[in-house]
Formats: sequence, C-alpha cells, structure tokens
Amino acid sequence: TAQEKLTVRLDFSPWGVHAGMHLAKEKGWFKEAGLDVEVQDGRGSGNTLQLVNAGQADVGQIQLGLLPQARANGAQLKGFAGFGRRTDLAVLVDKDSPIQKVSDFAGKTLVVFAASPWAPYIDHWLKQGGLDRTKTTITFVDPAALWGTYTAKRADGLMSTEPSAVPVAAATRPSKAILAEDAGIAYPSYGLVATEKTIAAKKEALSKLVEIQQKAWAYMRDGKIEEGVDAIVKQRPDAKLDRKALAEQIRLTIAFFDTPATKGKPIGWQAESDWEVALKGLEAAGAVKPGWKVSDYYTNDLVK
Amino acid sequence: MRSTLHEIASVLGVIAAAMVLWEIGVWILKPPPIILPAPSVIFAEFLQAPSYFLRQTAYTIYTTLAGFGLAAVLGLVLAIGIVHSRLLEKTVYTLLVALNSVPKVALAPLFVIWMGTGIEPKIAIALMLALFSVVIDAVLGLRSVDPDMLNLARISRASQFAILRKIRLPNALPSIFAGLKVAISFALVGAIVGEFVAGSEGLGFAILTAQGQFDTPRVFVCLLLLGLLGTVLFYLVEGAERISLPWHVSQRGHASGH
Amino acid sequence: MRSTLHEIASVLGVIAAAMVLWEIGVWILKPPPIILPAPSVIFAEFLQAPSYFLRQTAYTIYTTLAGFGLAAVLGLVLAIGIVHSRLLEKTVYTLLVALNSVPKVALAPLFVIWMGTGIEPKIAIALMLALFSVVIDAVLGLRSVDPDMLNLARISRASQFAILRKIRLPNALPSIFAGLKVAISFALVGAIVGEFVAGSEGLGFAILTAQGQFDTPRVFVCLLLLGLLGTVLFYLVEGAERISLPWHVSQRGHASGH
Amino acid sequence: MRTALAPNPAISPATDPAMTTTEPAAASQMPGRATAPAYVSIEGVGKSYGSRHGAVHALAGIDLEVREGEFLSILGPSGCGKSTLLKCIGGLERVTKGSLAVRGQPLSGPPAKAGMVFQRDVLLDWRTILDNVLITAEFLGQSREALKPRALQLLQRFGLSGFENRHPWELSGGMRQRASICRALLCDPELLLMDEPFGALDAMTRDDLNLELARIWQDTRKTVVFVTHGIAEAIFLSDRVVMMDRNPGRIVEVMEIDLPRPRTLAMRETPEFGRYVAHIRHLFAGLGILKEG
Amino acid sequence: MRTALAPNPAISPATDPAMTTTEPAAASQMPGRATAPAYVSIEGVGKSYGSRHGAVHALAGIDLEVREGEFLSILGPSGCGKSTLLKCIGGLERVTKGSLAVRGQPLSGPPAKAGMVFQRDVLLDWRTILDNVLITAEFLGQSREALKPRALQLLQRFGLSGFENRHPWELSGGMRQRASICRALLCDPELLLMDEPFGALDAMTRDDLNLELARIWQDTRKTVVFVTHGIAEAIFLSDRVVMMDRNPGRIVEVMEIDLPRPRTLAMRETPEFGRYVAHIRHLFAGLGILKEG
Ligand SMILES: Nc1ncnc2c1ncn2[C@@H]1O[C@H](COP(=O)(O)OP(=O)(O)OP(=O)(O)O)[C@@H](O)[C@H]1O
Ligand SMILES: Nc1ncnc2c1ncn2[C@@H]1O[C@H](COP(=O)(O)OP(=O)(O)OP(=O)(O)O)[C@@H](O)[C@H]1O
Ligand SMILES: [Mg+2]
Ligand SMILES: [Mg+2]
Repeated sequence: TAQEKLTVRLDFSPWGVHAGMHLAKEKGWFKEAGLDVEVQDGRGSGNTLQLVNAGQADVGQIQLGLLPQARANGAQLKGFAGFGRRTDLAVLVDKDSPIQKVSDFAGKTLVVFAASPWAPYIDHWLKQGGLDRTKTTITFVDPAALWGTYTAKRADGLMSTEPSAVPVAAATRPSKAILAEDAGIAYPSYGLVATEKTIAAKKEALSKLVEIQQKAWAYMRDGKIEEGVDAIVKQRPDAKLDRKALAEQIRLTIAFFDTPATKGKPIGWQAESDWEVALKGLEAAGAVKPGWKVSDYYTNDLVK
Repeated sequence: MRSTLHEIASVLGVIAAAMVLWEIGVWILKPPPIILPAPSVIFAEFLQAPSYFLRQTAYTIYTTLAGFGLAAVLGLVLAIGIVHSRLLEKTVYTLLVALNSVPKVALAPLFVIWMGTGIEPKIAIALMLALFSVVIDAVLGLRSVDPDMLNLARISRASQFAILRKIRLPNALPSIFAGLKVAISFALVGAIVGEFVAGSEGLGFAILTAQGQFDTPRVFVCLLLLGLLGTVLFYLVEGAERISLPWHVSQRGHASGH
Repeated sequence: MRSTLHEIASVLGVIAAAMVLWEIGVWILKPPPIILPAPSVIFAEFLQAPSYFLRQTAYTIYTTLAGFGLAAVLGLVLAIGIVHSRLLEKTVYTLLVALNSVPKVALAPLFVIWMGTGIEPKIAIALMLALFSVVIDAVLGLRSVDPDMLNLARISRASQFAILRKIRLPNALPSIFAGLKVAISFALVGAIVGEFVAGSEGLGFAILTAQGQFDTPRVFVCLLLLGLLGTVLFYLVEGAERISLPWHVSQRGHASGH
Repeated sequence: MRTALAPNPAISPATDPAMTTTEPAAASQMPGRATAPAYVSIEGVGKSYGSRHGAVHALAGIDLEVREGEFLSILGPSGCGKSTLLKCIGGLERVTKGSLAVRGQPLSGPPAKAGMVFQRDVLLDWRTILDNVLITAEFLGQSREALKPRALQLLQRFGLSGFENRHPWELSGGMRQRASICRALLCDPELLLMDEPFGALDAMTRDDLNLELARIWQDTRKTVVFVTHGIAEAIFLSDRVVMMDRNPGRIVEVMEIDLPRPRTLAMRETPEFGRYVAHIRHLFAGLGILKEG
Repeated sequence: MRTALAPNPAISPATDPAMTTTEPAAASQMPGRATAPAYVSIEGVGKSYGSRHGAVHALAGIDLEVREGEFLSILGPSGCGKSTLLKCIGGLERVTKGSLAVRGQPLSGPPAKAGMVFQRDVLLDWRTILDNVLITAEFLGQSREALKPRALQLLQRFGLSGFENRHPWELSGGMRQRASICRALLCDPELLLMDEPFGALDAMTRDDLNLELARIWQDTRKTVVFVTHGIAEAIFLSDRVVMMDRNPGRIVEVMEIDLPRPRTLAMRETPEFGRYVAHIRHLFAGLGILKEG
C-alpha cells in the first residue's frame, strides 16, 4: 500500500531531544506503520511553529509553551502530544558558582536569545528574587553567538533549558542549572504540534506517529539511550556530533518527562492542570490576555 | 527647490499607492495576519506605541550613519590606495573581496564575541556591509580618467595629491555617489543584522522580540519603518549627489528629462 | 594569458600570506579555539571530510549563480526601464530602494513561509541582495552618455532600441561591471542567508549545523570556503570585464600600470 | 521665402559690384540654381540657452532657405551660433522661436536621410574605426555586410587605410575627424550637415579633402550645409555662403558664389576668387570681428 | 648640436635660392638667433606605439634643437606625429629610441615651467571656465587669488568675457579652445607647447589671436613649440618652421623665417611671405602630400 507522507520539522540542529524521531527512522518503525516521514532540522522552535502554521511542514517538534502566544496572534496550531511536560527552563552558571537562587543574580549579566521561551518570563522571574533589569543586565544575543558569548565568559549566566545546554557546556565551561520551576514558573516543554486542519485531516497518521514516538522514548527510557545516540549520529552523519553530550541530553530530556499530574499516564498525554498553571503564569507575565481556554492549546485525542 | 518638493511628494505618493494595493490585496486574499497583516493593522499597531518605535528607529539611524560614515571614509581611502599602489591592489583588494564574500550574518557572532554586545559590533557590521560597494565604485571612478586630463596635470608637474584632489576625485564623484547610494542601503541592513545578533535596542532588536512573540503586525511596523528609513536615507544621498554634481551628464539629462 | 596566470598566482599568494600571519597570531595570542582556531586546525578539519564540504560548496555555488544571473538580467531590465520611463523611475526605483532597506535576514523567514524550504527562497534572497547594486550602477552608466553620441544616433533616426543597444549599453558596460562585481559578492551572501533560514544543504546550512555543535573549526572551514569561493567568483566577473572592455580607460590604465 | 539680410549698410559701398549677393533681384538673375525648390526653410528662428547666469541668445531672427542640391557654407566668428544652427536644422536642438521645415514638412525631430559630421569627432571608443563608420548602416537598418566595401573604400579615400581595425584612441586628431566624415557619408545622405569637418586637418590634407568633397557633391548633388572657419574653403566649395555675426547669432549676408564647376584648386589664385575673399574679409572687418594688424 | 635634415634631394632644386633653410652654413649666417642656446635638444628620437595590430612608428630619427626664446612651428600632414613629438618634448610620452634633454638635463618627466595647449581642449566639466583657467595656478602651488585678475584679463583678451562662470559644455568649440589657451598661458611658462591651438577657430578670430600670440611672445620671449596646420600661420608666427612627413613620422626640412618683427597681418601679402608659402607648398607637393587639383 502507498505510504502516507509526513514532514516533521524539528526545533534546531541535531541534539538529544531529536532521538525519538531518528530512532524510529533507524528502526524502520515508521515504514512498518505505513508512514513515510521526512525529518527536517529547524532554526528554532518559533521558526518551526511559523512554518507548520503556514503549511510548509505537517508536524513540528517544538516547545509547546510557545503555543498560547502564537495562537493569541492568529496561529491555528494545537499540541497533540507533549513529552517534556515538566518545566526545563534554566539558567546556566559555572558549576562551582555559589549562585543558588534568583536573588543571587544581582549585579550579574545574563544572555538569552530574543525568541527564547524565556523571553516572556524574564521580568517575572527576576521579581521572584527582588530584582529587575536595572540590577541584573539582560543582553539579547543571537542563538549563533549565544554560546560563544557564554563560553568566552562575557556573561555570568545563559538562559536556556537544562537538557539542551548543560551537557554541551560540560566541554567548554562546565555548568550547573538554576531551574525556573524553583521560581514558580510552569512551562510545557517539547511536544508535537500541527494545525487544526492537519489534525482533522490526518488523524490516522498522526496517531501512528504519536504511538511510534511513545514506543521510541519508552525504549530509550528502558536503558537503550545508546541506541538513541546511534540513531542520531547515523541520521546526521555530517554533523560531527558529540556522543557523550547526546547521551546526557537524552537522559535529561527523559528526566523532565513527568509532572505530578501526569504520573502514570501515557507518554505524550497532557494534563489540563499543567496547562492551567502555565497559562496563569503567562497571563501574569503579560504574554497572553485573560479569557484563554486551555482546550485551545492541546488535545489528547491522538494519544493512546 | 520646488522640484525637490515635487520629487518628495511623488516618492511618498508611490509608497502610499503601494500600501493601498497591499490593503486591497489583503482584503481579497485574506491571508492569516500572522503571515501577512494589512497596512491598516500595521498602522494601528504603530499608533499604539509610536514613541517605542521611534526610539528604536533613532538608535538604528545612529548605528547606520556611524557605519555608513566610516565606510565612506575608509572606502575612499582604500580605493585611493588601490588605484595608486599595485601592492595595495594586490593585498587589500583581494582580502576585501574575500572578506565581503563571507556573510556578515555568519561573522556577526564572532564580532559579538570579540567586541561585546554594545554598539561597536553593530557599527562594525554596518561598516563592513557598506564598504565594498564604495570601494568598487570608487576604484572604477578613480581609474576612468581621460588620459589627457592626467597629462594636463603632469605638464604642470602637479603632485600626485593634487592630481587626486583636482582631477581624479571630482571625476570619480558620479561613480562614488553610485557606490554611496548602494552603501547607505547596506549600512542600514548591516545595522539591523548587528542588532539581530546582540543588543537590546534598535529596530532589529524590536523585530526579533516581536518575532519571538509571534506578533507579526509589530514585525511589519518595524519592516515598514526600515523601508521608509532606507528610502529617506537613500534620497538624502541622492540629494547630496544632485547638489554636488550639477555638471555631470547623468544629472543634466535627469534635470531636463529625455 | 601569462599575465592572467600571474594575476591568479598573486591573489593566491596574498591569501596564503594572510593565512600564515593568522597562524602566527594564533600561536602567539593563543585564543581559545572556540573563538578563533588556527588555519592549520581549520585545514585539518577540512581534510577530515573534504567531500562533504565540497558538496555543500557546490550547492551554494548553484544557488549563488542562479540568484546572480537573475539579478543581472532583472537588474539590467529594470535599469533600462528606469532610464527610459519617468513612470518606472518613480515607481520601481522607489519601491526598490524601500525594499532593499529591509534586511533580507528579517524578510527571509517570511520568504520561507511563502515559498517553502526548497531552493526557491534561497535564490530569491540571493537575487534580492544582488539586484540593487546592479540597478544603481547600470542606471548611472546608462545615463552617463555624451549628448553628442545620442545626437549621432538621432541624426540617423535610430530607434530607441538601437540607441540602447549600440550606444547606451556599451557605454554603460564599465559601470555595469562595477555593479556586477558588487552583486556577485552579495549574491553569495544572499544564498547563505537563505540557507541559514531554511534548508538542509549548502555552506550556510553547514555553518549552522557546526554552530549548533559549537564546532568552531568547522564553522571556519565554511567561512574560508566562502571567502575563497567569493574571491573566485569575483575574479571571474573581473576577467569577463577585462575581456569585454579592452577599450575602456580604466582597463587601459590597468594594463599598463601607472 | 528666399531671404538674405541686406548687406550691412556700413560696409555695402565697399562691396565689389560684380559680387552677387542674394538680394531678391540679384538672385532671380540666376535661374538655374536659384529656382531650385527649398529643401530646408528656416523662418524667424531663434534659440536661447537658459542657465543660472541668464540666457544666451545663440540665434535670433534667422531666415534662410537651403535649396535642394545646393552646397551652402556658413561662415562666422567663434560662438556666433553656427553649430547651434546646424543642430537646429538637424532636429537635434529645439528652436525657441520661429519655425523650420524640411521639404515643406514642419520639423519635429531629425529629418529623413540626413547625415551629420559633428564639430567634435564623436567616435565610439568601444568600436574599431571600421565599425565606427558602419554604425550609420546599423542605425539606418541597412546591411553592415553590404556596406562594408563602401566603408573600406571611404576610409581609403580619406587616407585611413591600415587603421580600419584600430580603436579611436590610437588615432591622431585629424585621423579621427576624417573617420567621422566617412561615417556621415556612408549611407549617402540626401542632406549632409557638416560642422567644421576639416578643422583638425593640415592645410595639405584639407585641400585634398576639399577636392574630394567637391567631387562627391558634383556626383551626387546632395544638399550640403557646411560650417567652416576657412574663408577660401567656403568659397571654393559653395554655391552660397552665409555670413553670420554674434550677440545674438544672426545672418548678416548671404552671398552667391558664381564660379564655374567643377572647380580646381588653381581657381583660388584667380582674381574673382580673390574678390570674393576680399568681400568677406571686408564684411567681417566692418563688423569689427577682423582687425587689420 | 644644431641640426636639420638636408632638404629632400627630390625637391631641393626647386627651392627658391633666397630661402634660408638650416643647412649649417646658412644658419651660421644669422648669428642673432641661431646662436641662442638650445632649450630642448632632441637626438635620434623614435617613438612606436605597439598594439595588437602591429606597431605604429609615430616618430623615427628625429634630430632637432629648440633654441631658447625661439618660436618654432611644426607643420606636417595629419598623422605624421606632430602631437606625439610635442608630447615627447613635454615629457608626457616616453620615447622608444634616442634621447631628449631640456636645458642640458636629460628629460625624465615633464620639464619645469612648461605649459601646454592640447589638441583637444581638455576642460574639466566640473569647473567653471574661470576655475578651469586657474587650475594651472593650483597645480603649480601658486595663489589662486593672486592670479585671478590675470585669468580674467586673459579671458577677456581671448574674447571670453561674460563666460567666466559658465561650465565648459555651455561653450562653443572655439570658445572652449580659447579657454584652454588661457589656461596654458596663466602662469607664464618658459616653454610653451601648443598643439593646434587655433584649430577650431574661424579665420577672423584666428588672425586676431595670431597677433595676440605674436605680441605675447614679443613681450616675454618664451620658447614656443607650435603645432599647426596653417602654413601662413606657421610662417607668420615663427622663427623657424619644421616640416614633417609621415610613415614613419620624420623631419624633412627646417626652414628659417627671415621676416622682420614685429610682424603685421599685412606682411602676409608681401612677395617674401608668398615665397615662403610657395616653398612649403612645393615641398609638400613633392612629397605627394599635396595634390594640385
Ligand atoms: N595612443 C596611441 N596609440 C597608438 N597609436 C597612436 C597613439 N597616438 C598616436 N598614434 C599614432 O601615431 C601616429 C601619429 O599620431 P599624432 O597624433 O602624433 O599625429 P599628428 O601629427 O598630431 O596628426 P594630426 O594632425 O591629425 O593631429 C598616428 O599614426 C597615430 O595613429
Ligand atoms: N549647451 C549649451 N548651453 C548653453 N549655452 C550654449 C550651449 N551650446 C552653445 N551655447 C552658446 O551658444 C552660443 C553659440 O554656440 P555655437 O556652438 O553654436 O557657436 P559656433 O558658432 O559653433 O562657435 P565655434 O565656431 O566656436 O564652434 C555660444 O555663446 C555658446 O556659449
Ligand atoms: Mg561650433
Ligand atoms: Mg595631432
């Protein structure tokens, strides 16, 4: 039978969170399920979100926390599976730095990129430590320059996510993560999005996609992280990937899978209460206007 | 004077007409506003926070003009060097060509790492983007001298400097202005690229922030302001050209029509 | 022929000398390799996967040449229109100026949204970056005609087309070539910008991927390849200029030295 | 309307009575040429150039007919508007007053089958000499190949053999000027406008080319308007000589040259020829243009 | 080394015996001028222009001395290398053979205190006429302000009053040429090189300027090398006339002009003057340059 074509666009260039897609491809699970999946690297979650919304890709694997703002501006996307349900936003600082909590950032310089999920939360987060932008310098830097700026020690901290950043920093500026959730921020992390139209039209295929991803992540969670690493390296032979960092990224990604509300639920299943907290936080940060409905942002219809 | 006002009016007219066409297009095709908002929406967005946008614009103008000014001066100096010295032609010219082929967007991160996140890397990027066309056009202009004009200077044993100042430079002005017109546009682009890569001010920064928030109308306010700003800067250079070159055929033909 | 070989040798010599200086600089200053790797490191990196880099280079060349070719043709057509029609001057010229002031890096995401992630948006961006200098320089060249040359054509009641073909265009060639030299550089930059925003091939993509891995030596392999590629393309255009314009003073002066 | 200003009263008594100036009566005595139909009719033509420093009246009140098949020379001091008048006839400058007609048709743009030699040789640097000559064919939509033998022959007649494939900047001033004459002659124009075509030529070559031009005219009977600064040259070549003065540029006299054709250089030594020369010199001296040393 | 080629044997018998050509013996009969020290010495000079189409021998075996304070004219057919020779003297073209010295110093680059009028008026479009004239002062590092009155006076003497503030393209051909003469004269050069300076001028203005130039020369005794295509002009102005022929460009005769000074235009009608003219014409006729019609 003819295979159904699906284009999946990832967030950035290869890193651990992509393991689910690449493993499934390597293992031939998509093909078995009758799917012909093309996996594209991306240029940031926001960019991928725009492309999926414009119909240039069927599915995006992005940070779901971006959805409320995107929808508020007219995007017609929904998350149909959420893997990283716990807030992974974090500030990287030197591993042996005395910094522990927000208030310790007084007088420090932090770098972040403008389209980062951090952006709407910055002021809210600073306030938790009694700070504002006059007391802590926030500099916006392009993703391409972000790491260089941080490793060249032009900044004290880098606002990113723990799973993506900490393993990479290990080689050049060993770092630890100060988590945003400690300051009360709730933010749904990586998951799959598509337009409402696609979700309606390709329900079958998308369900299979979710199912295969559940299988892939469960497989890795159950001790096969190295196979996930192999899959990424095989799928992206030219990227010269660092296996150790990839393994750590996968491990950390999985560590952020569950919130108390999703304990015991299938991988990818999203809890209404988590979204409520996230949206309240976004509203408090001024990123969405009151009157939101959580059901606009996600659906569990495709999660078995 | 009257013809200048006339000129400005007609440029504004063209821009206004383009806006109207765009508005009508949006009415008919109804693209989602996150992809392409209507001018009316963009305009409303601007009116919500005009002072914010104008502040960002002012910052960008400053960066642009600084980069452009440096590019004009440095470009001229390099062109003069290249025309006069075989050695400089071989070295500077070649390196400039190579350097210009490396996209600033790719170099920008290095600039930030080297120069920090202040205004310097932005000016540097604006300068680098603007420099090339100044040099290329100035070199052409400085070389395209009637040999008899050089003979005229040489028979009076004019110094190289006098030849440069009284013959080569005035003769090259039309070409130099063509280079400057391209340069002012690219200086603006360079300033924005610089603001993209680092910083917390300027229209480039405003675009990035708005993109991050999926606020397309706001992105378009910035894009339109950029277009407008670029147009104004370009026509300022063209105005300077007209004032400086009433003697040149390209301007004479221009003034009287064909 | 021999002088061409000589020329190429000297360009390569300059680039080699720059590399040696850079290598020595790195030995002395010892910057962290993530900030600035030594040429030897970069070269070793290239030798690890030459076929990969050459494949990406080939793709970028294709995009660049497509964008450049389109820009050359479209730019000339627009310039001819602008010189001949007051209406086109008012409209096309103004819009072009406004459009060129909007950085392609900011527009690129929109292009990708409109045109997809294939090669089209990359060619479009290369085209848009290259177009402006072609138009500006061609307009200058087409306007800078000795009025008596036009009279010569008019007395034979030559058609506008014949005047264009036999007088204006050959007369404008030196200027057009200056525009093309700037354009080929910017077409390359445009191709890279396009690859940055979307796509999974080309040197721009390779840079992004390497940046994602903080693999600075690899980024620099791509940057150097870009520099080299840009230099080669530029000198190809300059070679074409020399072949086409043996009659022009800028070339005559060039050939015989000063 | 056949016209000439009456000779300037101040100098007219000195005029040799044997001289035929084109007062209507005098003209009608020579039915042959005088009744030839007008090729170009110029009525009340004025031309001013505006500028920041006020207008220059290059031409004022010009009335003149150029007859079909006639060789007409224009003589006058530098800056009196000779080139301007020629450009007006060629439809290359718009007149600011009066009207111009060619073969009865009011002029709007260059007339058909006209050729012009410009005061500055306007050679195209990017073409060889041969291609510079052939450009006329290209402009007129005629076959380059068909006209190539003629072009080569013209170049040879004008002493440029061996330079066909050179570029203009490799030629001397006089050679450039000769090339530009070949260009104007290539397509055998009916109306030939020549602005000091022999200005950059030595006396010897000039005599030669005067003969050549006289022969060409004799053979083809083109209508020629010839601006020159050589008095002898004007008399030698012309049926009529127009004398102009400046500030504003105007016609002061039109004189018929009643020498037999074909003319020889030796005729220049004849007393009639001398009388014509003397008349013209006297006229210009009377206008204060010519000083006696 | 005072030199002239012996007259071409083919034509020398026809030469009027009264004429003084500079065979050494003849020259020594006129101690006054002939013994003036050499300003420019030209020995065995040759100049070839290379090109894709083979070399052009613009000059070959030129031996000539230009004496201090002398007015020397060069006559010759178009393309015989007059301009090239002038440019070589001015240090603007490198000779390919032989040597050139000015005041005994071998020439490397333009000599001091030289001025030149180019065959094409090389006016700078971006300067007004006055500023075009003043550029010489700027080049020589002299004060513009101090020389402004002189510039205005020169412009007036050359009939350009009222055009000081105009740009070159607003002038007629002859006016442009006159402006370029003013420019060369501005700083009173010791050595004045003039390449057909009156080529674009009408006979009337030309006579006028011939007188002006003769007066200036008389007053200041500059060394002048004057290329012209007017035989009468050359005789009228010069102490000696150099006659050249082409292919390759060479000197065929140098003739002393032994007319009293100051000269008047009327002298041109004298039999002596006529004999000089006839001699030159005859010489060139013998060379096949001049045809008798
Ligand atoms: N730049 C050049 N390149 C090649 N050949 C040249 C160049 N300049 C002059 N010639 C050649 O040298 C010869 C002499 O030229 P030159 O200009 O000296 O002649 P001329 O005596 O001044 O002639 P004219 O009276 O026509 O001005 C000519 O055959 C000409 O073709
Ligand atoms: N393009 C122009 N702009 C302004 N004034 C001009 C222009 N062309 C000519 N003139 C003026 O018109 C007058 C006549 O010029 P024209 O060239 O017709 O003279 P001419 O008789 O040909 O002189 P010549 O014998 O010197 O060539 C001059 O005073 C000149 O300054
Ligand atoms: Mg004239
Ligand atoms: Mg000459």
